[in-house]
Amino acid sequence: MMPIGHYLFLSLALFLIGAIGVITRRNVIIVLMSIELILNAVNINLVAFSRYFGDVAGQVFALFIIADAAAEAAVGLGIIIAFFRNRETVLADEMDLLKW
Amino acid sequence: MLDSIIFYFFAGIAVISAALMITRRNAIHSAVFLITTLLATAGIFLQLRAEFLFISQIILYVGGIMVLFIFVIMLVRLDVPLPQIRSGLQKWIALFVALAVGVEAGVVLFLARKAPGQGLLIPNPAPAEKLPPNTEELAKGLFGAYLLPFEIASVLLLVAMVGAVVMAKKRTDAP
Amino acid sequence: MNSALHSILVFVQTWWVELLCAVLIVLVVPLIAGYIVLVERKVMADMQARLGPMRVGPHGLLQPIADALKLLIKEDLIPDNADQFIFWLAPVLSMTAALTSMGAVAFGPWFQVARDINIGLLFVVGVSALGPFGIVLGGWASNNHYSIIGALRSTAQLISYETTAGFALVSGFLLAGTLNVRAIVETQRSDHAWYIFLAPVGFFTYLIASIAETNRAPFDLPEAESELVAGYMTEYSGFRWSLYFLAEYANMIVVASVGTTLFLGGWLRPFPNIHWLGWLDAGPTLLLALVGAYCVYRAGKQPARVQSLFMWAVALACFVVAAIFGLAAPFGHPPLQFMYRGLYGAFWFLLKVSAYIYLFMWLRFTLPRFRFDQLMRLGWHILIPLALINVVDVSIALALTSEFGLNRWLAMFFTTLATLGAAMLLLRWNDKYSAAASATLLADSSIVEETNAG
Amino acid sequence: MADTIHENAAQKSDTLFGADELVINMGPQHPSTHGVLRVKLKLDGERVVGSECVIGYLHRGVEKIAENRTYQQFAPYVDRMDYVSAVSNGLGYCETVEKLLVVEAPPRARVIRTILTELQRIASHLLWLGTHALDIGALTPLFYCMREREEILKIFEKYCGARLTTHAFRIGGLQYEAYDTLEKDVERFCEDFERRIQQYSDLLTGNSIWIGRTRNVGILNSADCIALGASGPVLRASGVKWDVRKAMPYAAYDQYEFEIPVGTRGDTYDRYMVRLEEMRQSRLICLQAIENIPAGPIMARVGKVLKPPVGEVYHAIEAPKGILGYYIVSDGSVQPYRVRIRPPSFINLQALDKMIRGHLVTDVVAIIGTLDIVLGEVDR
Repeated sequence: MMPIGHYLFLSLALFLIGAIGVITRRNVIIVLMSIELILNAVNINLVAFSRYFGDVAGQVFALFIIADAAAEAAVGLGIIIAFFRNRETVLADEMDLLKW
Repeated sequence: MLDSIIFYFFAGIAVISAALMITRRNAIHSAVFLITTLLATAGIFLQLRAEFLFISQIILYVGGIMVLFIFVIMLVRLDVPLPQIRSGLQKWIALFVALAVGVEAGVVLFLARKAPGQGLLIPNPAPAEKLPPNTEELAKGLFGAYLLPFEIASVLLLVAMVGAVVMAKKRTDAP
Repeated sequence: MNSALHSILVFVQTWWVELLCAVLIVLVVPLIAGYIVLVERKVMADMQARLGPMRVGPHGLLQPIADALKLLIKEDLIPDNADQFIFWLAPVLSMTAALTSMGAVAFGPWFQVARDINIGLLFVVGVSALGPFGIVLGGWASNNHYSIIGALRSTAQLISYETTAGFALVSGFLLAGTLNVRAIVETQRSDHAWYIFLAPVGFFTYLIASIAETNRAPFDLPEAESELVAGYMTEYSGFRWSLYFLAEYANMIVVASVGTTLFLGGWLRPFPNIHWLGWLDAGPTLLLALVGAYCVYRAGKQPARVQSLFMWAVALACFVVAAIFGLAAPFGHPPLQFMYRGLYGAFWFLLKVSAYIYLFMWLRFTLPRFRFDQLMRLGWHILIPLALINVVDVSIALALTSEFGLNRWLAMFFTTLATLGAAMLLLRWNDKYSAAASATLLADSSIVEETNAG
Repeated sequence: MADTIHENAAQKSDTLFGADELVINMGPQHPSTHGVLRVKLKLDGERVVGSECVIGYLHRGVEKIAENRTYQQFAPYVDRMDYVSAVSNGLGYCETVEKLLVVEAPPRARVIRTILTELQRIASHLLWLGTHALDIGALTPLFYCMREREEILKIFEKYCGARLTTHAFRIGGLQYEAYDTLEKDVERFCEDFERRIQQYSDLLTGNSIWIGRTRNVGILNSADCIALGASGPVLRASGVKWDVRKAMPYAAYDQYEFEIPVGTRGDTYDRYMVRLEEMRQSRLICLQAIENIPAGPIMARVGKVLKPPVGEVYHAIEAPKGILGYYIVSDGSVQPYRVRIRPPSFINLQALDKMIRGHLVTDVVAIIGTLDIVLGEVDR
């Protein structure tokens, strides 16, 4: 069995890539996808710890995170559709109104 | 040994396609690479003997959420490449910050690895053959100790569903 | 490096049976899919008062091979404005998902690739849920309006009906109390009942949802040839097209296998616990011998020498295999008998799967196609609520049985009645709703007319 | 029509997600446009918000050809208009020229003409039913319909040697005497046919998917029908009891009893029911006709060279698809001065845009199918 550090490094890498995506991209959908990636990176940590500590709680929380990701995606995409309908753009820096 | 081959295989795929995902200009390509990352992560879950999570990752994340993403990308016609990277300066700052955080966390992890018991407690995992059936274990956790969070999560999903419908519904009175 | 090689070697040594099964699946499934196409054409021809393919080989038996060759040597076309990468990826994705999901299907007691994963059937369902990506991405990458409409339709359809199929399966899982494929089948043996009899509503909702999931008529809207030319496959030709085609048929096998395993008793013969019906075990042998005899009978009537030779060869093969199994069953050595058990299980399993697929074909040639809104209404207004109610009812029945010691059949009977009552209500409500919906549709169209009038 | 499309593009707020409309080209090579019809559809999602028909891909200039042919020479050309009901086309043309010549075909010829024309009506409706069902996704009725149509085509073949473009009639009567077993063949077909119609009906009429796909789809009410000049089953399905066979009887129709089936709502389902019933009525006409085929000559006395008097004439018959009219102007020479044909498909096709507005793409094929158009006739 490999040391747990491998999983933590992988998770870190994915987390950072996701973070870079969130910061650099203008397209809101890709920003949303980067957030999904970050959540996913967290899941790897949770599952790895769950395996190494022999406690199922980590996996339970990973499931919760997947549920949360689903909720976030649904609402996020709903907002994007609503926004696109009104402003015809999905670029983050053009979303400069707090109302429509 | 086989374990680590599998791990490196999936980890490599995950990192490479994640990097591709945030660099593609076309949103659909990004989505495809995110799917690849998620599938590779599912493979890592399997390697960690989290079978139920493996399949929920595939069914929920890949089969559900990502289909939704692609659906929306097609609906709002985002599939045309846009000038999507922000100004050069921001890119460099982001890279720098990310690298800094990465190096910092990496150093912590590395040191922790060096000194077990002090930085990071790393017990020896149980061998794969002796694990209890994963699905049953998870169910016991989910419907036993974590019943309340489970119910809250279901309410959260319900709220999200209603919210999404309200958001995306075609308004008749809007300008 | 050496140790890596070594561990791979150990892996192969430990898992060679499974690896063999996997290779067999990858090699044989395309062939079987080809022959399902032939059978479909023959069945269709029979229902439509004609003969079907007759030219290639006796009774068109070699037609699938000829078709495959034709498709393989066709020019590989990629439209100019297509997205090359995804255009390439999409059919591969569809095919991979279909074949991978077969990994956990048990074709008989020993023919299964992934035996011990405890997510079992969920793996099959989950991995085959990746198939839609192939369709959606293929439709998008083609850069064709028909394709993209087909792709969008299929996304919506597959998401909706996968939900239904999932809930329908849950009712079966509740009865079995496990997800493991072998355990599900063995529970049905020890329960003395196929689950179709305990959860009929679950089975039929799954049946409908599985037709929709495989994009078969009357739910074949994503590729509706009379509306969208070929839907998402419009721009595909040659080998890529055949990949889609194979994926569709492989998916049919997958959904039929899932239905068979969970509701139709998997590889168990009818009445598996009644011993005087043991002669049914000889079924495969007898059937093979009969096929051989028929081939001998037909061999003399073939117009060409090659054809009659072919018939003789088939007959000979049938007889040899039949003889081996006929002898193996009573006094073969244990390994041979073990093989026989496996094959005879596979026989019943494949028989049930074939019946399931035949039902698909039958429906396809009988029913017209749904319209998209009707399809969605059927899915969301009837099937999903029905499947949900069924899950609740099955759980109630189980609770009644385990907590209050009620007879299981009685409990199931009453809850099924309750579910059917709910179904009636749903249908009635839906009829009202659909009348209102078509009224609004017409009202909308009059608005459109007015705005366009100027 | 181009104007409406431009206007539509302006009002973006009306469409789903505010995106531009999708314009798709249905045809000229599309599996269910019945030949080479091209329909440009403007879609909002899958909803049709505008359409434009493009025709002419099969234009052969039939009317112009007529001006350079003698009257007899032109007769085979009309078979090529509505090529699935060539006999009816021929009947219309021959009767028009007879009217111009002021001759009448002998009674025996008229009865045989009636029989063949009614058989042709059944054949045309069968082909329509099969392809219409195929458009809606039912595969099997097509082959059943083809099976029965084959019987009719065999009768045609026995009678005149041709199956499709028969050129069965001549100006002034018939060229061929009825073959010996014509009555028996027709009778056998008709006896069998009642059961066969029941088969199609079993497959489709009560099927809830079929009803869902056709009820309230493509409604055309009687006022619109009359305004657009629609005729045939399209008109009758909207409740107007107008059939040239009853209103202005030609051939031998005045001798036979038959009903004119009408619909009530004018939707696709009604048109289906009307056509199904028309097949039954045609069968009855055939049965009545073969009971008593008068003896006598089959050809009126017309010369070898036809020189009609100067003048003009219009004559219409009830072809399977609607009113088929011929307008012929004669300048006294052996060739017509001008021939104008009123093809039912062409006129009925006008209703397409009105019928598909607001429906889904899926319904468009059902509506094109229900109009029963033949592009050979639309484009001429």
